[in-house]
Amino acid sequence: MEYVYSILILVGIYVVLASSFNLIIGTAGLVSIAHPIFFALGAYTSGLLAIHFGLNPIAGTLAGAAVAGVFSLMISLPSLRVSGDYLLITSIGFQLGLLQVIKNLELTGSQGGLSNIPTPIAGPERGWIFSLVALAAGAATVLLIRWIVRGPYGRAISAMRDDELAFVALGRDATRIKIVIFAVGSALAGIAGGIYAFYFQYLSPEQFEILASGTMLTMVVVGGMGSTWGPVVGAVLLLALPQAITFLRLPLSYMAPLQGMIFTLLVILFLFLRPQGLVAPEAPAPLRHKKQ
Amino acid sequence: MFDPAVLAQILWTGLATSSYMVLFTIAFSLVLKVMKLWNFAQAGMMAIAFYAMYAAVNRFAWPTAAAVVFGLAVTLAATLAFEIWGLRTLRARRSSSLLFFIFTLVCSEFAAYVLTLVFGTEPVTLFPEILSPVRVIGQIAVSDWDLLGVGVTLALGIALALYLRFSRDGQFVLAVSDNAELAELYGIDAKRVYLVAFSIATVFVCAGMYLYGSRTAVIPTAPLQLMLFAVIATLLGGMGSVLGGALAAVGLSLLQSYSVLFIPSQWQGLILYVFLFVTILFFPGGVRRGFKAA
Amino acid sequence: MSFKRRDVLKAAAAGALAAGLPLPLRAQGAGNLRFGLAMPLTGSQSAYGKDQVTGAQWAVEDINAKGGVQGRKLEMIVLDTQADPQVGINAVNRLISVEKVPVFITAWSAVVKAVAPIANREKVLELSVGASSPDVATLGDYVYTTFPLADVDVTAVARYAYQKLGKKTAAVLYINNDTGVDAAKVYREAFEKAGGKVTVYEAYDPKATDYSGMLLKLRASNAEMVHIHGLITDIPQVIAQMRQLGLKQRVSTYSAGYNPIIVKQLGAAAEGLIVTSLAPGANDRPQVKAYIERWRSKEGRVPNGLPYTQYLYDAPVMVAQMYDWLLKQKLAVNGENMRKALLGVKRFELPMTGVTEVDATHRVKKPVYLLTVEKGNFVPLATVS
Amino acid sequence: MSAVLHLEGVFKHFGGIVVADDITLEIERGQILGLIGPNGAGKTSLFNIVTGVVPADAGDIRVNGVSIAGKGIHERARMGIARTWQNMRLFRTMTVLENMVVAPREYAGESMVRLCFRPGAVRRADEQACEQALAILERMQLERLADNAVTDLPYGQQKLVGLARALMNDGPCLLLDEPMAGVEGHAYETMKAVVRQEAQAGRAVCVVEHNISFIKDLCTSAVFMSAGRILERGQIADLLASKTLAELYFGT
Repeated sequence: MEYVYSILILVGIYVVLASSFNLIIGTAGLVSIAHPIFFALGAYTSGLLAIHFGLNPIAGTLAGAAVAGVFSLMISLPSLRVSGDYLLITSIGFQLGLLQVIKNLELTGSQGGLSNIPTPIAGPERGWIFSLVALAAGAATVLLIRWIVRGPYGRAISAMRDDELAFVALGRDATRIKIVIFAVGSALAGIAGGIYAFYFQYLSPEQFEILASGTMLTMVVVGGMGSTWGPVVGAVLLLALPQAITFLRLPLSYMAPLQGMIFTLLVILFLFLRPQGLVAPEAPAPLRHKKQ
Repeated sequence: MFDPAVLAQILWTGLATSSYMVLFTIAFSLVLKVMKLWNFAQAGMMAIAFYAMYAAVNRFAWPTAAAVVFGLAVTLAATLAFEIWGLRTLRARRSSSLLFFIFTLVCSEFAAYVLTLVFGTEPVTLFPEILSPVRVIGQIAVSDWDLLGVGVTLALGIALALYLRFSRDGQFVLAVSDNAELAELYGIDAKRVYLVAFSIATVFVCAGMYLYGSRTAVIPTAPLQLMLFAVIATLLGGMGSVLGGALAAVGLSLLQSYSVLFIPSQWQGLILYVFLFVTILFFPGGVRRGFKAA
Repeated sequence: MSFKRRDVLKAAAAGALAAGLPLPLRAQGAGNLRFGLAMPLTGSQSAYGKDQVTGAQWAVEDINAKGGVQGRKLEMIVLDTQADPQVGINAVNRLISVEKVPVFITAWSAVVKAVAPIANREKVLELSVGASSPDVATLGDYVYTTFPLADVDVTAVARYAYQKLGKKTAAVLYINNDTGVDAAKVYREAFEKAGGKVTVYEAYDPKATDYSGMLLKLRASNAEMVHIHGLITDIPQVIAQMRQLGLKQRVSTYSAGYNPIIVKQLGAAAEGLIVTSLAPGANDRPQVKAYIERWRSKEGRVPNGLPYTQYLYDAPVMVAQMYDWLLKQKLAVNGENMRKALLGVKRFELPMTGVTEVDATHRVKKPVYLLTVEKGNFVPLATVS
Repeated sequence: MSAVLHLEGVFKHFGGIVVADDITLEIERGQILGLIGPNGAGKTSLFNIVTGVVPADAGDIRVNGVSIAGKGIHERARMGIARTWQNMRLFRTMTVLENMVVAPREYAGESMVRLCFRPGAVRRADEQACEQALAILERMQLERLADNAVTDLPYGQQKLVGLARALMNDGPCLLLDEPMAGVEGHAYETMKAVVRQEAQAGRAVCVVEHNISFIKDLCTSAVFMSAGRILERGQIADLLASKTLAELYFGT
């Protein structure tokens, strides 16, 4: 069962990650790929706090979210003045640079990774409690983002995406909106990081590299960028797919690369045959007024 | 430690080592300049180039020259297929830069997986032996590999400059990189120019992988790391300025070589990113110079 | 043992997952004594991982051919880790919760560390065979190593350099990852404790390809001995660049250097290189000689990382002796009792690596075999115990 | 009476081209100032400078006596400078009403803090904005189109929506950039009436317009710009009578 639980937990974590990433790149249109580093910040923060100060997992995870949110300012403040491709490359630099720091600090376990993170729960209940927490976090994230997107804030965001200059000239502070969205999205990734750290009890810097960006991005794009449920579908699909591929009974040395090939080919096919993704964006809630 | 012979030795070895980095950076920034494309598929091109040459040398036992030609041919075929069946479609759809990013990155991954399937994951060098003969000039040790690296890089760099400056196709490349739409109005076929640019990039990639692979062991996923250096050099060198990128690659390599004299060696890997950060934070306009927002 | 069984299993698990059903109960091999093996069968480390699995498989075959343990057969379940912590965690979860093994064997520090929390939590014995990072000893109650940790062989090389080779100064060049950083510290301490002085202590980036700055520091220092602690991908490069710069000092490294690839890539420049092996060679033990012959006849070659495969051959033998103890004590087969068995047997007599004594500090003591390259071949230099 | 919008010595150049050369002018409450001149005279640029889209190189701009130098685009809008755009710049994916609801000077829904802690206040503000928007649409006889996507509307009506959106900002200044270009018939009359009402209600209005009859009908006074300079100012009739200006404007 632990095996099934660990997959459910990954599903929950990746739903949080893909949805929050979608909030940044799809909803707000900020072309960043540095999402894994905020995942890492949350994970390392809550892991370190638990190791050194015995902080309880809920406080630790929230602290991780806060750190991820604050660090997001380091990328959003200087680079929101510019956008598009430049932001994309900036975010790569930010991600790899910060990761390099993590790999060099003894505090974070350097290249060997951070081990010995205490678990809050032991015993047979651990699996399902964690699954429940992770899936609840996933559901809460989706609902939170849905609430943001369909409400007055979402209206502002879609106006901003349509025509930023006109939007600003109406008195709206687009920069603040972007910074807030970036911080909220990053903090959510931090929460995912906390759950990850406490469940797996081990972090390796390698898992937050640029390939992780590719995976998360793929979940968002395959699921449907800008839609609320798209990233959920994308996350579930992309986690289930590698498991499904194991149906093909192949010698082991072929399995891993073949799995990768099928996976990447599917992504490529998607990009060409269904670029809008599986789920179409959801319209914001209609404005209600008396004359209707 | 700071006597001139030491500094000169570091300078020479650093320059020689930067040769393949320069080649990769030129390939990367040329594609960026001409097509406004951050071509993360270059890692795939690099991997294909290396393994094609590796197969020719070690499996078919071909002579070196034949192996290089074979590597060029295979890489070119793969690259042109990537442009014709991949990028053209995305361009026609005016896809977002994110889609281009995913597509190019996934192509690199795909190439790495295919190569893993065929060649496995053991690190291999292009030739069995990695030691190359050395002579001492002045007080400086100069190996054959150093000379080859510097020579090939200079020759290809100069050839590219002359080509762009004097040939008709080269002029077209410059025109398209300046303003693709305007160039098309003047009757230049942008599609053809893109193919030309990719072909040039292929030559640089193959040369770079030849140099790298004859000295260092390669695994199918190694080129991704190598390419990131080219990305950073391109960014620092003023996006879209090929010469700027090449100079940045040399500068960064030398900086890494010399830095061992000044800062604890385990932080050397970080220098690259420190530079990147400083540039991003303090000169966001500076690096954008010469970059035409698409 | 072939891998097919595992594939069926994997497919079954995936199928159950897809259908949302609980995993079906599988027919257990009647009374088989089971244990797990999680090694990299794919990925960059697979060349070593596969050969080590082969060693372990032969051991299981040999034990079963001799009648198993008290008449019961030993059954090994092999899963792939790709030497990747994430994949390793999945594999071990599977071994524990699906296969219900009381003990599993694994290697590669990243994986050993990543799965340690699971072993401690689920009270299943984890035997690390090959991870040499010193903190393996501190991973918890259920994590033991059967392989000497880095301090053992690095200390031996350092002492040998000072005491037997008469080198008074040494340079330590190490790769900036957990393997290199920890080992470099050990070397420096051991060499200076013996009476020598470490004059150069430099790390290099795992991605670096130009080592000239570091090597020129070495040249300026005139250290008499050079210890390089890196990976098989970069050690030859560092030595090559060293020789190209005209540096002629004798070089030592550790067990990673005990690999014919180094001699192939470096040619004459490899002469005099000192490497270590934590396992006895063909001349030290007749069983090893026979084992190497078995490789030659069955696979037509010598295994990658011969000493490691010797340890992997011995690991199932240890497991068999533990099971034997357990059955004699009439204890239930579970992880807790498996741990008792390990500490109960304490002293294991093993065919390929000799006596292994497990102690309360989670370490093992073994003699270190030093070898050097002479005329393109590794020849024994000394044995340090 | 002091001016609502006051520009003094405003200067701006792009490379060698001077788009605003020592511009000084005032607009008072209730005044509709016409800004005329040939293409490229710097009329739209002047709007961009006032709204902060383009920062001025020199000079001072004051709204009701308060300098707005150094303030960002959105801050100026919140100080009461409303504007329309030559090409409207409506939010394409939104309805008419949605376009307008995000446009008041204070938009409660843009603060995450308020959304989280005072959701009721945000909802009330939203309702209020809806009412205000519907009232404006009613004046333009567009209320039945409130829930239509803006892109479904004919051009003239889109222009009206652009004005309606600007009117959500109840500040003292209204800058209209070619409100009449491409507008005919009924929409034309509506536009004229609404602009006049706004001035009468006490706003200072500035109109850039090529449609001379519109200027003649509405404006009390006008400024003639060419090559970034104010060449002439005064009553509209006088300006139109000037031969030099006519030559500059219409060419020869």
